[in-house]
Amino acid sequence: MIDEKCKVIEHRELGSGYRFISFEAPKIAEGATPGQFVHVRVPGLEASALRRPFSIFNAEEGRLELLYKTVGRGTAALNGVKPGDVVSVMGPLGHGFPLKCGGAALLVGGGYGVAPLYFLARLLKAQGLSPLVFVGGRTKDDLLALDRFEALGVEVRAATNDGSFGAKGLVTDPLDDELIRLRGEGGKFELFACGPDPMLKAVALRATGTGSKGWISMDRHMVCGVGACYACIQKTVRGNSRCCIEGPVFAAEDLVW
Amino acid sequence: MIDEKCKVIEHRELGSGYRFISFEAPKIAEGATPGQFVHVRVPGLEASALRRPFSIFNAEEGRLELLYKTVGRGTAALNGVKPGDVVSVMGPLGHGFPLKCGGAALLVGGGYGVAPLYFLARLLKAQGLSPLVFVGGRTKDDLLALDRFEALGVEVRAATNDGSFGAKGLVTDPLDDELIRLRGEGGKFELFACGPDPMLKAVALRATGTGSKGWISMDRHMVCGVGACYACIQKTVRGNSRCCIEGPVFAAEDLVW
Amino acid sequence: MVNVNVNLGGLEMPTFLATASGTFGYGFEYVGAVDYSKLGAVTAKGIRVEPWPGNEIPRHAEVPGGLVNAIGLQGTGVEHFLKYTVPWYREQVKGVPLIANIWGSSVEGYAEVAAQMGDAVDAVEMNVSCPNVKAGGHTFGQDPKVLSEVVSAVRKATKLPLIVKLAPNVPSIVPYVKACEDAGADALSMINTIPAMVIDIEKRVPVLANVTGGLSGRGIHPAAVKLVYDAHKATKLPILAMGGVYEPKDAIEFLLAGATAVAVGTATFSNPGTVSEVYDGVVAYCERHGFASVSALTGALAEG
Amino acid sequence: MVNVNVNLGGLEMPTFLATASGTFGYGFEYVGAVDYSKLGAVTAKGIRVEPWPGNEIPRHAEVPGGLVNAIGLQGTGVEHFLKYTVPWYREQVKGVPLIANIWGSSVEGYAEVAAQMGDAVDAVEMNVSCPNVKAGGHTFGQDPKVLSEVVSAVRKATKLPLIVKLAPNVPSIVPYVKACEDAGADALSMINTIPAMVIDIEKRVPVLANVTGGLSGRGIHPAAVKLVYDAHKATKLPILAMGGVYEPKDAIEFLLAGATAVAVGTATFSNPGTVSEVYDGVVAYCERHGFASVSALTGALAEG
Ligand SMILES: Cc1cc2nc3c(=O)[nH]c(=O)nc-3n(C[C@H](O)[C@H](O)[C@H](O)COP(=O)(O)OP(=O)(O)OC[C@H]3O[C@@H](n4cnc5c(N)ncnc54)[C@H](O)[C@@H]3O)c2cc1C
Ligand SMILES: Cc1cc2nc3c(=O)[nH]c(=O)nc-3n(C[C@H](O)[C@H](O)[C@H](O)COP(=O)(O)OP(=O)(O)OC[C@H]3O[C@@H](n4cnc5c(N)ncnc54)[C@H](O)[C@@H]3O)c2cc1C
Ligand SMILES: Cc1cc2nc3c(=O)[nH]c(=O)nc-3n(C[C@H](O)[C@H](O)[C@H](O)COP(=O)(O)O)c2cc1C
Ligand SMILES: Cc1cc2nc3c(=O)[nH]c(=O)nc-3n(C[C@H](O)[C@H](O)[C@H](O)COP(=O)(O)O)c2cc1C
Ligand code: FES
Ligand code: FES
Repeated sequence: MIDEKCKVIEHRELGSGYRFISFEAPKIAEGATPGQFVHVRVPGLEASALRRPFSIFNAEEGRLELLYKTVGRGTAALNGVKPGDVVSVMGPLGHGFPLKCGGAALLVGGGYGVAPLYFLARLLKAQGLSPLVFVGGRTKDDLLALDRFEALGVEVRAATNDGSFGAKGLVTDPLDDELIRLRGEGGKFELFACGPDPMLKAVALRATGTGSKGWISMDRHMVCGVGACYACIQKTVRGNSRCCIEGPVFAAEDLVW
Repeated sequence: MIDEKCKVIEHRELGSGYRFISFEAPKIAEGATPGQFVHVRVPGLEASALRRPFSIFNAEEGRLELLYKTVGRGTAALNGVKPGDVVSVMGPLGHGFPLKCGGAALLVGGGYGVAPLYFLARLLKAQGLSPLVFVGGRTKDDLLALDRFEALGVEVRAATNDGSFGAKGLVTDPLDDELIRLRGEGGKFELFACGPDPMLKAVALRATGTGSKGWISMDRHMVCGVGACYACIQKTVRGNSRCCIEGPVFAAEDLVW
Repeated sequence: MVNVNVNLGGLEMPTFLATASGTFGYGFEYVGAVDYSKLGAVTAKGIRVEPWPGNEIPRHAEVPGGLVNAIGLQGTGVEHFLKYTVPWYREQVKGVPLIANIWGSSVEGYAEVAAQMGDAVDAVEMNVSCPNVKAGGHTFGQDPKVLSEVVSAVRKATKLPLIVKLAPNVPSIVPYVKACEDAGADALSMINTIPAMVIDIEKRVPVLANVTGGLSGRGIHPAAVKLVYDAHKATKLPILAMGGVYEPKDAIEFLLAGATAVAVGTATFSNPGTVSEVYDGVVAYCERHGFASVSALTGALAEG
Repeated sequence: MVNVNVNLGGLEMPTFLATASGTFGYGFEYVGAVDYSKLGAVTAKGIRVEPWPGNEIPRHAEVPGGLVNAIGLQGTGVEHFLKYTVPWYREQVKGVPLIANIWGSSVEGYAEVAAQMGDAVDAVEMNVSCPNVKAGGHTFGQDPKVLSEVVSAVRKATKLPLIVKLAPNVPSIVPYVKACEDAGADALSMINTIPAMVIDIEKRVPVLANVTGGLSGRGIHPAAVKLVYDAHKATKLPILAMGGVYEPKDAIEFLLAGATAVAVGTATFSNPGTVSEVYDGVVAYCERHGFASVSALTGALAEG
C-alpha cells in the first residue's frame, strides 16, 4: 500500500452520470488484485475532506482505471479533474476476490458494482477460465463497460428493470436461469458479486448452504480505508469486521445481514 | 450599499505582485466616491472565508476598477479570477475623502495606498482643481498607475527608498519640499493620504495644528465592512471608531496614534 | 403556503429566522444588502448600562471554518441605545422585532439594563458569557447557581420575553437549562462562541490583543446541533439556535434538533445573502416534505 | 541540526510528533503511507479489559472542517491486545514508542487494564471521556473529583508514564488539570473530540447510529490551542496536544501555547503525508527562528 501521486491520463463521461478515469499509477497497478480498491483524495475539496473509495476497474501496464458514478459532492468535484492533473491515490487496499475458482465463475454486478468485475474477469480469463458476467441496472445506461467485456471475449448477460437492454427484471433472473441449468448438469460454481446491498444479499443467499462459494464485495462508507479507524463495519460471523481491510470482499457464508 | 454580482472585465499583472482588476458594477460605480472601498468575496476561498476590502481605484461608466497587491491567501486566490467570472462585491462602503479643497490639493500615497488617489485626483480635476500627487514605494515597481495619472494630466512627484525612480528617500521628502514652498508663498493646502501606517502618521503630523486639513485613509483589518461587527477599530478623539463606516478616511486631527 | 411565523417564548416572530447578536450591529447596518422581509427578529449588539470601549485591536482572526473574535462588547451604553439607536432602527427597519442583547459585570448590572429597556425593545436576550467581577471573574453562565440568580434578577426587572443565551463549553447543558427554567426564562438561545485562541507563529504572540477569543462560524455547527438537541430534550422552553448557519440544511438541522427559531451570525460577514438563502431553502424544504408550518419542524426527528 | 526528541512525563519520544488515539489503528495500519521515522510515539486505539463491539454503523459523518465520529471504542480487549497486537506492532514498527489508550466503565476497569499492560507498552493514556456506568453514566472526565479518583487508581496500577486525556467541553480546564496533578499523572493530553451531532434532513434522523458523536479535525484547532494554553499556565505537567493539526503552523501554535509534543489525528485520514509535512515544517521553523530544539518552543510565546 502506498499513497501515490498519480497523473490523470484520460477522463471521460460514459453517459448518465457515469465516468471513466485512468491514471499513471505504476506502484499501485503493480500490486493490485481484483476486488481491491483505491482511496482517492479528490482535488477541489477542502483540505480536511475525507478521501473517496473506488474499486479498481482495471490495473494494467502501470495504468489504474476506475469507473464511477457521480452521486454527491466528492464525485462531483472529481468530475473537474483533467488529464495531466496529479491526484493522491492510496492503494491497493483491502482484500479482493480469490483468483481461483472451483467451477463455473459467475460474476454478478449492479450499477457501478460492475467496476471490480472487469479486472476479475480479465485475470480469470488469463488463467484459462471462462467467466460469465451478469450485469444489472435500472436501465440500459446503467450497464457499464459492456464494450470492454466484449473486447475481452467474455460473455455478458444483462438485465434491466425497464427492459431497455437484456432481460426485463433483476440481474438475479438470468443468474437463476444459469444456476438452474448448472444444477441440472450437476455443475459446480462460484459467485463473485459487487453492487447494491439488496442485490448482494440476494446473491449471497444463492451461495450459502449450497456447497458453492460466494464472494461478496461490500460497499461501506469509509474514513481511513486502511483499517485504522473502524468506521466501515460489516457484521460477520466473526463479529464487527472492517470492510476496508477484512473486506471489501467477504465470503458469503461469513456475512451477517 | 449593495452586494452586487459583478462580471470581471479585465484582470492583469502590473509587475512585482501588483494587479489591476475591473468589473461591470453599475450600481456600485454609480454611488461611489473617492476613498470609499468595496468588500470582495474572493472566489476559490472556502464559503466561510471573510471578504477582503479594497479601495476603489476608479469608478466610471458602470465600471469598478481596483489595484491590489498579492500579500496572502485571499489576494492569491483573487489572482485566479478570470474575465467573465462573476464576483460578489459589496459597496460602495465607508466615508471617503471630501470632494472640495481649500487650497492646494496634495495627495500622498504609498504602495497600494495610491489606489484611492487616482479616483480622487480625477474628481478634483473635474472640479477645476490641480491636485498634485506624491507617490512613494520601496522601489520603482511599487509606484502604481503613473500612466493613469499622466493620462489625466495630473502631476506626480515620486520617491523611492532605493532611488530607482524619482527622489531617493521617503515620499514625505518631496512633500516637505512642496510644503516649504507653499509656506513661503503663504499658500493654503489640504493633504489626502493613503498608505502604510508610518507614512500616514507622518502625513497626519504635517496637517494637525497647522490650520490646514489632512484626510487620512486608514487600513484596518475588517470583518463585515459595514459597521456591524466592531472589528476594524481606529482610536480617535471620539473614542473607538469603526474604520469601515466612520472611516476609512478620518480627519487627521481626530486620529489618536 | 408555508406558515413561517413562530412564537419564541412570547416574542411573536414574523419568520423563524433571526440574526445573532454582535454579527448584525444594531440592526440597520445591512440595509441594502440583506432582505429584511425574511427576518423574524434582529438581535442587537450586546449592551450594558455604561458605555464600554471593548478590547484593543486586533479583535479578530480568520480561521478555517470560521472566525475567532474578541470584540469585547464595545457599546455606547443603554441610555444612548434607547435614545438614538432604537429609534434609528425603528425608522429604518419596519416590522422586524428587535431583541436587545444585554450584559453586566454584576447581577445588579444585568437587572438595571433590563429594567431600563422598559418596552422599547421586543425581547431581551441575556449574554451570560461575561465575567462576573463581583464573583472573582468567573462567568455567570458557567455555574448553574450563579446563572439562576442572575436570571431571576433580570426576570424581576422586565416583563419582556426573556431569552437566556447559554455557553457551549459545559460538560452537560441540562443543569443550565433547568436553572433558566426555574428562574423564569421564557426562552433559551444557544450557542455562544467556543473559547479559542490563535497564535501568530512568526511573531510568537497571540493574534488577538485580548489573547483569547470566541470561535464562531461554519465549524462549530455540529457542536451547536448537539447542544440544541440535548437542551430540547430537557425542557419545553423554546430555543433560538445559532452557530454556523450557512445553508438551509444547517437551519433545518437546528429545527429538527428542537429549535423554534434559528439565527444567522458569522455567515452574514462573508455572504449577506445567507438570510435570504436560508429562509427560501427552509420554506422549500417544508413544501417538499409536506410541513404546513416551520414550527412543525421543531424537534420533528423521525426517531420519535 | 535541531534536537527533535522530547520527554513527555518520563516517556522518551524520539520526536515531538505522535498519532492520536483512534485515528491510527494499532499503529501498523499505515505502514507504507506514513514515514514512521518522523514519529515520536504511536497511540493505539482505545482498549479496555473485555472485548467491545463498538456502535452500530453509520459511525461517522463528514462535516465542513472535519469529522463527527461515534466509533464507540470497538476493540478486542486487553488480552488479545497484549498477545497479538503489541508483538505485531513491535515487529513492523521499530523504534517508535507505543502508547496504550485505555478506558473502562468503572474505576476498577481502568485500574485493571492499566495493571495488565505491565510494561508491554511504553506509556498509558487514559481516555476519561467514557460514561461511568457505576456513577449513572456521567463521564469520568467531567467531574474533577471522579477524575481524581480514577487517575489515582490507575496511578497505583502502573509504573508506566501516565498521560490523562482531557475532555474539551468544560467551563475551565484548570480544576481538571489540578485533579490530574494531585492524583499523580505524569502528563496530560488534550483535546478529545467535542460532542456533536449531524442530522440527515431528508430522512429526518441523526446520521450516526449512536445519535451523537465527537467532532474532530481542522475546525476544532483554535479551541484546542486555547485549552492547551490554559492548561500550561496552570501546571508544570507536560502536555501532548492534539486537535486539528493539518499543517506545521498548527503544531507550532500548540508548542508555543505550551505543548511538549503534538499528535496528528483526523488529518491523516485525508492525507497520511501530514506526519511528514508537519515534522519537516516544525524543524524548518526551528532552524529559521534559531531554536536549537523543538522543546525550546514549549510555551515560548513572546508575551512572556
Ligand atoms: C470499497 C468501495 C468501492 C467502491 N467502488 C466504487 C466504484 O468503483 N465506483 C463508484 O462509482 N463508486 C464506488 N464506491 C462508492 C463511492 O465511494 C461513493 O459513491 C463516493 O464515496 C460518494 O462520494 P460523494 O462525495 O460523491 O457522495 P456523498 O454522498 O456526498 O459523500 C459523503 C460521504 O459519504 C461517503 N460515501 C457516500 N456514499 C458512499 C458509498 N457508497 N460508499 C462509501 N462511502 C460513501 C463519502 O466518502 C463521504 O464521506 C465504492 C465504495 C467502496 C466502499
Ligand atoms: C479600507 C481598505 C482598503 C484597502 N485597499 C486596498 C487596495 O486598494 N489594494 C490592496 O492591495 N489592498 C488594500 N487593502 C488591504 C487588503 O484588504 C489586504 O491586503 C487583504 O485583505 C489581504 O488579504 P490576504 O488574504 O491576501 O492576506 P492575509 O494576510 O492572508 O489575510 C488574512 C486576514 O487578514 C485580513 N487582512 C490582512 N491584511 C489586511 C489589511 N492590510 N487590511 C485589511 N485586512 C487585512 C484579511 O481580510 C483576512 O481576514 C485595503 C484594506 C482596507 C481596510
Ligand atoms: C464578531 C462577533 C461578535 C459577537 N458579539 C456578541 C455579543 O455581543 N453578544 C452575544 O451574546 N453574542 C455575541 N456573539 C456570538 C454570536 O451571537 C453567536 O452566538 C455565535 O457567533 C455563533 O453563531 P455563528 O456561528 O452563526 O456566528 C458574537 C459573535 C461574533 C462573531
Ligand atoms: C475516528 C476517531 C476515533 C477516535 N478514537 C479515540 C479513542 O479510542 N480514544 C481516545 O482517547 N480518543 C479517540 N479519538 C480522539 C482523537 O484521539 C483526538 O483526540 C481527536 O480526534 C482530536 O484530534 P484531531 O482533530 O487531530 O483528530 C478518536 C478520534 C477519531 C476521529
Ligand atoms: S475505513 Fe477506517 S477502518 Fe475501514
Ligand atoms: S469591519 Fe465590521 S465594523 Fe468595521
